[in-house]
Amino acid sequence: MSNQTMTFSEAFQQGVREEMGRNSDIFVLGTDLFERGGHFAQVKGLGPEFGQERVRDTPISEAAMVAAGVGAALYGLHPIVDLNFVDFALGAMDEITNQAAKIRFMLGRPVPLLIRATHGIALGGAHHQNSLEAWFMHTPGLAVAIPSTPADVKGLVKTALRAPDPVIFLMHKRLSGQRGEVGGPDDLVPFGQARVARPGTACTIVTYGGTVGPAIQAAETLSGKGIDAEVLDLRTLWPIDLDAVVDAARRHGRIVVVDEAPLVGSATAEIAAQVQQAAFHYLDGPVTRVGAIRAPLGANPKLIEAALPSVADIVAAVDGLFDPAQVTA
Amino acid sequence: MSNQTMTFSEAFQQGVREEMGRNSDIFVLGTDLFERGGHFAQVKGLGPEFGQERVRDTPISEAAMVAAGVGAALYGLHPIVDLNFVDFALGAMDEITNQAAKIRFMLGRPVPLLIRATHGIALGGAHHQNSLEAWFMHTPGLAVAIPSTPADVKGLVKTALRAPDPVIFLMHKRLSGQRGEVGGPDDLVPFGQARVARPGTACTIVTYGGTVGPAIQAAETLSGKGIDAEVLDLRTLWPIDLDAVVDAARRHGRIVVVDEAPLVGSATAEIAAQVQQAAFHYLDGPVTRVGAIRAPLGANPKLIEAALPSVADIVAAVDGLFDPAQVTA
Amino acid sequence: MADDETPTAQLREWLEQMLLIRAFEETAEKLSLRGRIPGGIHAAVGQEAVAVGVMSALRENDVISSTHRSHHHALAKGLSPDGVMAELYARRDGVVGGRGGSMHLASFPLGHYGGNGIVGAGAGIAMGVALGIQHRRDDNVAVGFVGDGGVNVGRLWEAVNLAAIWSLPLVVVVENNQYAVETHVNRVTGGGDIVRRAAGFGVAAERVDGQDVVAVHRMIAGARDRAVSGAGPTLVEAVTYRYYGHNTGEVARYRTQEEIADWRSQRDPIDSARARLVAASALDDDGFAVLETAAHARVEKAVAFAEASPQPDPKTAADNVDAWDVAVTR
Amino acid sequence: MADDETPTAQLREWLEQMLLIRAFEETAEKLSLRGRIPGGIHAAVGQEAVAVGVMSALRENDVISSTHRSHHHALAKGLSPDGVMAELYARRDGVVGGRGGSMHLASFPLGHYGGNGIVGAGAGIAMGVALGIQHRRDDNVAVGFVGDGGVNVGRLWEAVNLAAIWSLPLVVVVENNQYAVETHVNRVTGGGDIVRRAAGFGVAAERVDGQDVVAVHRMIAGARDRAVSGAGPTLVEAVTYRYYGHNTGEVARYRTQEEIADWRSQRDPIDSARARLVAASALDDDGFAVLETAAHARVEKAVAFAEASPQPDPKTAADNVDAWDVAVTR
Ligand SMILES: Cc1ncc(C[n+]2csc(CCOP(=O)(O)OP(=O)(O)O)c2C)c(N)n1
Ligand SMILES: Cc1ncc(C[n+]2csc(CCOP(=O)(O)OP(=O)(O)O)c2C)c(N)n1
Ligand SMILES: [Mg+2]
Ligand SMILES: [Mg+2]
Repeated sequence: MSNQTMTFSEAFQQGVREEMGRNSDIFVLGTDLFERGGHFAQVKGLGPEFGQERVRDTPISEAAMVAAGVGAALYGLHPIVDLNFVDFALGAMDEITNQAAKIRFMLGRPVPLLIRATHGIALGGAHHQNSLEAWFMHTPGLAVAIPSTPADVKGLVKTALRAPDPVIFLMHKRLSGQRGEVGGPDDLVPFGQARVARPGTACTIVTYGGTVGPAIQAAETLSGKGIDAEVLDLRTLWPIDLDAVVDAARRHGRIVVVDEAPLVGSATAEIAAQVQQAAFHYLDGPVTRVGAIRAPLGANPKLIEAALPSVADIVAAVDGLFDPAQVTA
Repeated sequence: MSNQTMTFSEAFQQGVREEMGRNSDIFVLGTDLFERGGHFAQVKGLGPEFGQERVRDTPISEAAMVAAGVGAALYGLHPIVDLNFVDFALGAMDEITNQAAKIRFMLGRPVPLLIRATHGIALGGAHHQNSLEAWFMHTPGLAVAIPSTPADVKGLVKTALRAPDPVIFLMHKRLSGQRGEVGGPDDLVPFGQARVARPGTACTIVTYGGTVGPAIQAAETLSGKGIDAEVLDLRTLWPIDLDAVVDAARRHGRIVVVDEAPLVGSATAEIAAQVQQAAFHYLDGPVTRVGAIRAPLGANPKLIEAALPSVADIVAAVDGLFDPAQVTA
Repeated sequence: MADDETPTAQLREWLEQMLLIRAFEETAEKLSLRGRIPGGIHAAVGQEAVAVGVMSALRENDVISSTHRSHHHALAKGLSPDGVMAELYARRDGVVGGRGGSMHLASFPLGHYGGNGIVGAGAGIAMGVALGIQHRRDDNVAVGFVGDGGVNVGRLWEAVNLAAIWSLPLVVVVENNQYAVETHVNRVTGGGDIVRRAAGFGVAAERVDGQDVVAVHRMIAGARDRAVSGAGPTLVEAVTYRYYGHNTGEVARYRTQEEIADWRSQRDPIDSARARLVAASALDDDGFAVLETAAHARVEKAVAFAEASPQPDPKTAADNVDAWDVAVTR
Repeated sequence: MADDETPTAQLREWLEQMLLIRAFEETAEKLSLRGRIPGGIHAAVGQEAVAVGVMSALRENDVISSTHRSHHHALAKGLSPDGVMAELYARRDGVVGGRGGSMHLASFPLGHYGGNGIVGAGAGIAMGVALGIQHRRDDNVAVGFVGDGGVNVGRLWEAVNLAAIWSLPLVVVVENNQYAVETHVNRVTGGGDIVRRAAGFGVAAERVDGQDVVAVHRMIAGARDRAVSGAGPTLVEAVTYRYYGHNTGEVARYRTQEEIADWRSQRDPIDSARARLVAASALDDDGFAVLETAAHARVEKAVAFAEASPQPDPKTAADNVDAWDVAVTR
């Protein structure tokens, strides 16, 4: 870990800049990148530095943007397609799912392609608040990285840009400005390796991306009540570090899984289902999930807040696992 | 139940015909419907009967097909958009997810729209074998119907065509020609109500659509070994009859969940996660999932067979729950 | 008469509407900068004549489906400034109860079928509405709005093609304000001619000066007649300009201050409507000041309304997603 | 010389290739009807001149990306009939090991980047390849195939637009065989003119008789030159016809037997190439019979190869999905 402190977006910039420097096959395309540096400043400065061929502005054509990435990747390049908001991936789902994800399996040719998008709940109305990570996780052939710290942004994007396969790289809106230290040019963060975001011995809160912060807050609250909760940050949903979760279940038998997607069919379901199957006899209570209600998220902040899991919800879920009434019901 | 026997496709035809007869706002659009009756004969005969305005052939424009359905539904009609294969929904995901699913919540106007597609694994290469039901299930605002018998096809499509909200209606390729009795003009099958496809007392195999048949076969095999397995056909993934599953868990404590989607992130995860949470102390073993491997499905039948859950896999999963070595591990 | 055909009373009304939109947008931008509007806005200052020209040519039951930059459409379609401002505030008395926000204004009774957060999607929905209209054999038309950036979304052309082959009563209005965020239309639009592109799909296609409310009105009135007569859809490219940034608080480096000043001083839609009325001796400076003051007063009232409107009840966050928990009716 | 410019030797070679494709497709259709080909096929009988005309104008390192109806492309691009037939059988010795099947033939070393099950998608990938070529400053071109049905997929036009604004070395070949399944092109194509539609996106666009192998060759050679010179993409509409049903065993009610008979008897690409060679005294009936017999023999060998090829090992069903289980390299 170098001692440089920077924002989430700057960490992305730096990781991409370093990799573009060492590999001329890497280029990035998307809307409003060259001048503006993207809507979250995620590639700010790269335009002037690498020129218009390597930081390529596109029209609003998400399907063709991803198709461009797939074709160029097959030709031997390593494109970064910046979709801006993940919601706009909905206009390119065939290119992502049928083409990028399947070509290696079907035709034997890897597709080194990074698809970056800002995701997560903030504001702006229901069309800009989709949580699609469970879809991507369900798609064989796609890797899904969802960092929660600047260090992981940089380390994961570097790994992605040295990998031969398509990666969906999601950065939470609310984390864009979050600051932290990042690693040096050779510090890669591996995919499929969870990170202990807060150590703890009594139970484990498993989460990723935008809910790592709230989970840590919940753990602080719980520690005030004498419950020492671990927070595990998955960092990638595929490959997924199930071993770390199962191991936690074996250690203390209490697992809570949290994200901010609508609960029904979210990534928390897969994790809960796997853990209870792999560690059934170690569990002192059900693997407990915390997520959003089944509803679109509108414009009103109070309605959004009501729909999303709160720190209190996470605390309550953990509490439930220590409630003798519930656990011995 | 009337005594008419017909195929899956004919049951769809009949249900739609009856509803089109009683409601002139219903019409169907899609490719190759009028003459051919659709690639699975699902609307065969309706063209000549109702005319080109109510059985409307479209170009290959899936996004606009769904947009046409959304707009016409908002204007007060009840369109059926026939996407042919569910894979082609990938070209209309914004229209389905951001528009059809969310408008009622956001703008207060219901979107009575039926989107029909053939789904499920058969043959034809990886682009024609996507299992997308978990995606739709994860999308607030969408209902998902996946019948396994001609009676349910007819009864569910009639319910869908009297409902005010968007329904994704998926019919498994391998069931297209399956015959069975269907109900009369007033026999509606409710959404959110599972059906006991085979009674049993020792454990429950929960499934839907194309894997109901294999589950019943597995139950027959198990009955030869003295295990009396119930098979529960969910019929709709949303709304979902979790009560029926939790009730089964309470009765006998052994649940196996089966579908043919890639296991990671499939609908089985949601069901397993919910049941272990709702009935933890009733379970004699983990809720056990059976699904496909994490891989696209190619052209070769042997590879497909190897990737999919077999009857033997289902039997093994149930056996595992009765294996003292495993259950008391 | 302000000119050969447009009665001054009508032009005056359009001027009033444009002034209302201008005052509304200028105010909304300020409120947004002050953090009153969750999520910010896309102001349409400069584009008033498009909205007013289009809506003035429509009948009450005609339907529009709109975009992310859409307050002007909503106000011109007759939605109350109170309800629109309250919706920007995402409050309970907003036109859709605070669930939509700036990009998702709607009023089905008034024929406004919603803004859209997805570029191009609104025009697709309008095409579907046109299909519904044709199915019912109604005399209405559907109007779908899209920006110059939206003409590079492939799905738009699927919708235009369907409208063409089915002769749907659809009018697509492309508000070509020259930029999609910071991207100039000429940089990303192959062929450089939106009208020609549209003609290739078999729709009638025409370009109009989007800063001239009378010209827009006439163009749309013609397209409406054609649509209602069964002769099919029209795509109208309205050439216009946005004076403000793409969204709240944007710092624009992609265009010069001169360019903005040129449009504002040479081609302002309000100035030109005013000049016409003055030339026809139907308005003087005092009269104009009265109209401007009235517009601002109306907007101030809307702000007060929005500020006073309560938040939606958090308990309703999961309400009205679907009706599957209730018995199936109809 | 068969005519002013095409050497007879070259035309003879093209005739041989067309005969190979015809024999291959006729045989494959029969095998498919007999259940030997899992999932069936889309035969390109009648469309041979498009594939041979296009590929003959390409260089070795040029790339194609294709469609669901694509055996003719693969064979003309130089893939071995053995490997192609074995792939139709989905066997281990198929060009992609039996994982692709009829719609997913590919050979990256030979510049065939894959068929496609999704209408329109192959052209998008070709556009991306063209971007890669431009990025590397290579002298190659990418060719994307699409059918007449594909011109109503909006995403195609997004790709065409990107190619236009970036002057990519792309050639889009629209095989207009008049039908998408049972839907005639004129029923669903607004404007009724694919070339005009393309021109609206700023690409060079031309129509060619797809039954005339020499005309196709020349047109593509010109488009290739333009692409390599940096002058940008071309869309070529090749007017052609499929003699067989859309897919294996289709019973066609949407066109008359006379229509098919007319195309077969008046405009067959093999007949006309043969007639030219005969006219140039470079071929006689016996000579033609020799070529035809050779083509059939080659296909019979391919069938034997496919029949003898083993099934892929079921244990490999989850192999080569991604490399995340192995250490990150490069
Ligand atoms: C499909 C999609 N892609 C990207 C965006 C992000 N975005 C919002 S507005 C906008 C620019 C739209 O430009 P234009 O259509 O010209 O409309 P204008 O903003 O000029 O009114 C973009 C890129 C989006 N909302 N939807
Ligand atoms: C996006 C999409 N929609 C629908 C289909 C189903 N489908 C397969 S081929 C075909 C017709 C294609 O027609 P055309 O493009 O003219 O090619 P042709 O079959 O004539 O070669 C259709 C509708 C598909 N494969 N992909
Ligand atoms: Mg614009
Ligand atoms: Mg065709």
